[in-house]
Amino acid sequence: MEILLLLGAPFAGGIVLAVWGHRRFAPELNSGMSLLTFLAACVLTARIIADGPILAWNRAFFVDPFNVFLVALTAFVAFTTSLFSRPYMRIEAHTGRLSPNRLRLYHSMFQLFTFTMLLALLTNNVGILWVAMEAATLTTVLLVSLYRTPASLEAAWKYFILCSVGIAQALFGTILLYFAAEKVLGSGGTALLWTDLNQVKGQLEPTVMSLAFVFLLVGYGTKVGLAPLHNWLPDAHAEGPTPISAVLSGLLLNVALYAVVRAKVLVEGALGNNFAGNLMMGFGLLSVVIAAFLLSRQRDIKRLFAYSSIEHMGLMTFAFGMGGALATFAGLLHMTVHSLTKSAIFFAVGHAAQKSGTQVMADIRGLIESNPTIGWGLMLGSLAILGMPPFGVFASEFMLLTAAMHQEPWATPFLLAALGVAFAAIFGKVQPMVFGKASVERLPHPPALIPVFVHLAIVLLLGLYMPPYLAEWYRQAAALIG
Amino acid sequence: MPSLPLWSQLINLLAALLLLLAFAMLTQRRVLSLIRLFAAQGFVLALSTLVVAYTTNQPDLYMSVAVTFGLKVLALPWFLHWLIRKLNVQWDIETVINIPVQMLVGIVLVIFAFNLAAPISEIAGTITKSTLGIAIASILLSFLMMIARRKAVSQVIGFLAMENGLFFAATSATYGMPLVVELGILFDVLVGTLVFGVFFFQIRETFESLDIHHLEKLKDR
Amino acid sequence: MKQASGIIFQVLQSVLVVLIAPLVLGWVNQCRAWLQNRSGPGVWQPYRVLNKLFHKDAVLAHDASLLFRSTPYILFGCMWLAVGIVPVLATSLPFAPAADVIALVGLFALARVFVSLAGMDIGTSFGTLGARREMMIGFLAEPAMLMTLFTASLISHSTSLPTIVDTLGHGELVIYPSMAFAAVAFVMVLLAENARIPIDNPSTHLELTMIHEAMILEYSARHLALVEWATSLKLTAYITIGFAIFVPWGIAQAGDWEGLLIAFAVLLVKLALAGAGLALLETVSAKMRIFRAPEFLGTAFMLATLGMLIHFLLEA
Amino acid sequence: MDFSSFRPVEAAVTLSVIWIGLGGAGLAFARAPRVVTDWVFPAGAAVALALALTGLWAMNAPVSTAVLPAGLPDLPFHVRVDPLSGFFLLLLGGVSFGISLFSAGYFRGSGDSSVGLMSLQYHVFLASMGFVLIADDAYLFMVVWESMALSSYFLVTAEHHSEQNRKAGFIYLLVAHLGAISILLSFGVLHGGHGDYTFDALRRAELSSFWATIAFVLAFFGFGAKAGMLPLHVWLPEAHPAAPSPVSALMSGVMLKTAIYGMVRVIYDLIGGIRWEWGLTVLLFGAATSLFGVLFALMQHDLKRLLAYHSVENIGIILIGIGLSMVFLGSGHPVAAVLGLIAGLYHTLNHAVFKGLLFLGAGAILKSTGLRNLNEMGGLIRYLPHTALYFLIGALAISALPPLNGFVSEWLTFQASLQAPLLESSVVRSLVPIVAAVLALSGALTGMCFVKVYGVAFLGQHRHELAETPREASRWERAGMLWLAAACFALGLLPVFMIGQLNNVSQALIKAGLPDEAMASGWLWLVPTSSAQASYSPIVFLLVIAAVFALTYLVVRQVYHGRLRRSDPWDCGFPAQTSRMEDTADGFGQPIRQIFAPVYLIHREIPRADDPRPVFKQEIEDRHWNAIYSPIARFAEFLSGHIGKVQQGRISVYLLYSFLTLIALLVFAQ
Repeated sequence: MEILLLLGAPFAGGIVLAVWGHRRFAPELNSGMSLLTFLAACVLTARIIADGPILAWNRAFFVDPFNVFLVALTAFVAFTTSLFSRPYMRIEAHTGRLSPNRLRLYHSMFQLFTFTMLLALLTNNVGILWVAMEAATLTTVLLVSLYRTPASLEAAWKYFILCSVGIAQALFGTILLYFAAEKVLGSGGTALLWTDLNQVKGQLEPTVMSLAFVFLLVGYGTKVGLAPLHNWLPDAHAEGPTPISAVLSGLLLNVALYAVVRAKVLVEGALGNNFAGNLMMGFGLLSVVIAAFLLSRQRDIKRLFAYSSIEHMGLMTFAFGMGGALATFAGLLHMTVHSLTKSAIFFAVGHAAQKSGTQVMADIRGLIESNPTIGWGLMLGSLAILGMPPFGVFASEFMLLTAAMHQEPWATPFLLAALGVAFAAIFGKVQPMVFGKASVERLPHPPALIPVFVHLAIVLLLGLYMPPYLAEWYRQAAALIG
Repeated sequence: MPSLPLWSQLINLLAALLLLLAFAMLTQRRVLSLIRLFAAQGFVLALSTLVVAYTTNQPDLYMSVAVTFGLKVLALPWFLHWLIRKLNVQWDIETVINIPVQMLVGIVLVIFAFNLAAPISEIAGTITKSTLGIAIASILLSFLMMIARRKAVSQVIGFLAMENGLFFAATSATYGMPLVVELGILFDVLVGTLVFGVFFFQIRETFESLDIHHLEKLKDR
Repeated sequence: MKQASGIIFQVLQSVLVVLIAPLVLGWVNQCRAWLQNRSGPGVWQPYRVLNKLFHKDAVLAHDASLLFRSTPYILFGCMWLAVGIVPVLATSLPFAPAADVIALVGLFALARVFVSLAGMDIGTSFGTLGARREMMIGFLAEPAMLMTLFTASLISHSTSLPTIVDTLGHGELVIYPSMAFAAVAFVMVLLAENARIPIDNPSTHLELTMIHEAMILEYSARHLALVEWATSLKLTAYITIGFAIFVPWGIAQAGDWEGLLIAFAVLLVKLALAGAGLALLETVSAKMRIFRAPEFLGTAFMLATLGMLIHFLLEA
Repeated sequence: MDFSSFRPVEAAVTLSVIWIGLGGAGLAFARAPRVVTDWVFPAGAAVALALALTGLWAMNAPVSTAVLPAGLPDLPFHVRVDPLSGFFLLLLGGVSFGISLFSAGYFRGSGDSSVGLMSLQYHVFLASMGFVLIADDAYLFMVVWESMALSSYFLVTAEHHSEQNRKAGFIYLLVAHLGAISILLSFGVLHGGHGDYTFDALRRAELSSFWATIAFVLAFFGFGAKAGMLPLHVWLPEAHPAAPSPVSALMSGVMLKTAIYGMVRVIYDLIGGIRWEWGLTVLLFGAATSLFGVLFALMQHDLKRLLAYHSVENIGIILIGIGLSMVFLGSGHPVAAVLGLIAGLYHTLNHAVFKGLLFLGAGAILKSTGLRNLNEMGGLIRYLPHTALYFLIGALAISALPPLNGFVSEWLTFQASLQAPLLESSVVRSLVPIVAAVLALSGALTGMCFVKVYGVAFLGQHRHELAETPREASRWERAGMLWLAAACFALGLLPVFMIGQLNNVSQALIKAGLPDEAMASGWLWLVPTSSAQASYSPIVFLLVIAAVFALTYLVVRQVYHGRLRRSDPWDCGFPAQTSRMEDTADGFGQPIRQIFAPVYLIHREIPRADDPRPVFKQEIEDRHWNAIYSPIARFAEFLSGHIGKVQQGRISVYLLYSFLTLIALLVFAQ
């Protein structure tokens, strides 16, 4: 029942906002719909904690500890982003950069995007997972080019072409997966259900599965933004409106990585050896190193944090690739704290960019002086994302590095160098923006920065004191992934 | 039940025809003829799905034949023609790499696709197992076509050709995906093309041309 | 009873050495005069100078602070303590365990710091010039001094002077080549620390060439007397440390009175010889340019380190 | 965390939590700065004193451990107080008591609202240092270790308007972060992979000698980066002067010591099985750091930068002590190792005390005259007599002169190095005395440097016209400085008490203590191993000098007279004596530049002959910048330049990347 409400609310919201998206109350309506979704997610999570994984709608939807925490996270971040986008969009409309019917497009696509995310997470059918991912791309591509500037058009075009081609590879991977499954489970609907695949993964044909994993990794890897396939990500995140960048960075990348991890579970079972894990580790490490070194070349603040997302997705992929209870636990925790921190940073960045009228970091100075909440939000957010201890990101990096030092010691020098260069680059650029003389003016509408500090508080809490049931949750999920 | 080898020969013929069309699209110079080749490829795909549906008498395959025919042979080509007329882009295609080199690379890709598909086709149970290699080859060829094109429209057509290749792989390896997935994919392809159309108008508006080299400003040199 | 005689010995040694210190300086100047075939002002001249100075009125600069006025007394106290610790006449005096060789070097460093600060207190360029050079000589000499003392203490496995004297002096006669190197290095350090000829000319009046004199340029009357007395005490202390380490024979045990008399006689002879040797050295060599001092003290350090390495290699 | 049995660990945790509470209170009262300076800082001082007593109590009490409710799921925060952390708690509490008193007076004047935020960061900084000393598992240690770096970063960039402060803060946090990551990796090596990070688990993990060396190297350079060891010291002279003076006192005095604590804890306690090669590395790095630090201190004319370079030098001396003890421990001589460790730890306490005092003195000068450049000071003894006296005590202590505490620890280090004959390998045996000579050289150079500082700053004529006559430090500030000066005297005159406490610490760490003959020699005589070997009694020193001082003063006054008159100083016939004729701080360092020329990178601007207003400018630069740091920065820039080519804008190239990855993987997958 909760699944119906959970999927129904955003879908209905999308339809309703398509009609009334341009009205004055549209942002409030948008937040209301997201709130509804978040409540449904909470109810579903409570139910999963109470009585374990459930299969609903004759096994079309499957919810286990692994994807339920992602569902809760997605719903929560979508809700807080909608809260943030209320004043943000009003200011954009006020400054005339967005016409009312573009707002309508934005609001309806926002809700549909949430719908596709939740569908991708909840579905048990690998095919539907692919369809949901493709739909996610479709809903966000128009939003990236919302401002109609040449740069945003270019970003949207590249985003669309690269992701579509990537998703096409994933489709072929799914076909091969279906092909291998059909041998064991017989044709008909069940061959694509992840739960059935999970049971018989031992008997699947190894050569086909390894080919399938290659296509799936390249396909969904493009959506995750792994190193050689990452080129669309910085442009898409930098040129789109900030709520979209926050949602893309915070949620879309997680869901894509969720799909890759689901595939890895099957392939690992089929192959027995660590072929999938090694591939993921290789891609993860490559992404961390390349993103770290590209950070120091950035002049646009949103591109800077887009590359930081690539780096963190690389860390997560490396963690999941390494396997073992400790590393997987670190990967899951990193997924949560990264999406919370990165969305908080994008909220602060959004308002900072609006205040100074530009996204070029050299022109933003003295944020703490002119608006302490934005200044401290950005400062604490970037310190959190850089893995400074009191925050949760450090907890996951701590577990990751110590596990890596024990299982894959060869990788630690690269990680050390990359983390150091990333720290120098990001902090070197954020510090002058936050400190110094103020060069920015007041905002027409008061910025809604409660979400920023709520997110950072949660991340701080996760760093210092992990509630036992949350820890139990992660441990079950880690056991599932293995 | 007609003797199996006859029908499989027919399917192999259609597969070969599909590969030929993919090659033809790779080397085509003019947009309009490119769209006609794409429509022909859609037709061949529908025909081969029809043959597979008939021989393995799977009722839901007929439904996907109808949708494929409707979408890939009628709707999309008409839409692309309408677009070309609307944006009056009557010009031939400049390519990034010249045609002979593309031919050579195409052949290498086909060889690579065949030895890649060899292990799979032995264990494939379907009658059309040998065509899997051709399906992979057509996917890689259309991928190459997307890389080597300068114009946005031809890039989109390359993408749609890749979709055709994927569908052909689905039918040849596994007699088509379950219906709900099949419909979802077709729906996505349709919406994708519509969005591409919207983009063409936007790019046309801002850049007055559909050439890709306008879209190269965002870089971290 | 032994404790009482120990204290008496201690007081006796301190008072005695303090009294004969100006005599040593007078003797050295007298020897130098003879060597330069001058008749010289006589051996008791320093006492006459001290008496004259104590009678005069003290003249202070306008912005001389409390530090400037208290430094002579601190200097005198430090030197009195140094002489009290070094086994000049008798070993194992009550004050002996109060400091070992390293603490003595520290004591001389304390004195040097206070004199330099007093020099800078006046605020004229000469004071700071002298202070800067004195500290330079100080930091160059200290490693060399410590290396010579290390060589001695590595042989006797202890840094406290009475133990060194017992092992080297009262033990059987053994020739230590490493001690020879250390002795030469020690003499060079002695010359540098006490502002003798090769490094600094004690009797010069050229402000720009002075080192030690420049710092005490502003002192007068009783302050100058105490500083001069302390300088002679420092010279005597250095010479007696040299005796204790390199020529330890003839130093009495605390408590036996007749040993004390012999020790006093032997001390006078040794001081006479040392004074003559010092005068000879000074007349033979000329004052070096200030920036040749680092090489001079560098060689002293090399010699001392060489001595120590020889001790490790030859176990001698 | 039960409070039934009140043991040192509960006391330490409660006190640190109170500190955080005080920080919060400070922030709450941000609107009323007077409340913050009159109540919050003194309360912080009281907590510091209580922490010092807890430390003292912990050194003599049995080891006490506890588990805090917070922390990762299967790893709650473990805390433990044993004699080693007890000693450092004493250090932290004692020194921060004086500094907090001083801050109460120091921040009174500023009056703007940043005092509230400053007090929050200040007390969080203290609390995180407190937790670092009692942390008993790798995770809590790392969390509080970098919270310490973070809170001190915000203190360093308190006045963030100046570009130089921001740059200093950035370098500081970057080096601290890299150091922390290498410490984390060293814990990673030690923790053996089953996810149990408590220090007991790390102790039990037995490692092959190769991995033990890797763990040692990582820990040594990680903690070395934080302590300001030679190659990684560049942040220290930038960051410490940038912070307000009480904070730089805290950072120089106490924060560097937490790095030493970390080093001793990880190397002695967690890794164990120390090899003498490690000791030799620590020894050589220590010697190089101490000599380098003092040589560069002599060249500075900014008082706070000079003191920061001296912190580098004293860290070198501490490392020499610890290096000696590791060499002896590695070659099987526990008694000599104990002597080296006690010398190192004793110097840690001494340095915390006199460096804190000197920075507070510099703060008092800065507050009353607004000057930091030595060349503009001069003759301050007349305006600030109390500060001058306390600064003199601090200067004598840091120059290791006998009656005070600096000399005791240096003397102990010399005694430890004289145990060299015990070692077998002749190379090390002869190397140890040479290191002792380097120690003597750097001690003497420190003496010269502080004669320069004291002479130029306090004595002589005033070099710079001041707007208004400087006021003496306020009551609170003098109290803070008095406490630290008294501590210098106490630690100098009564070393035997503290050596006894340190003996407990070495008993806990190396399971060996000083020979009982050394302990039995009463409070008057300090005897390292045996009285025949060496003994030193600071009280006799002080008494005899004072007695002779009084005796001569009275005798001269009675026998002769005390008449005195003032006149102009001897000016060698030159009529006008101006203050420009005095020697400046750079002038004082000229012989050093002459002798140690290759060490420095000197940029000199000598004015042209016909220049109407000739100004001689000279800048001494640290060679490490263009030997190590800018090559690394250039290489990173070069690398990112090439990697930047990956993102070069053309969509067909991006498609090509994805195509090639696909093909490569397919080939690889077969």
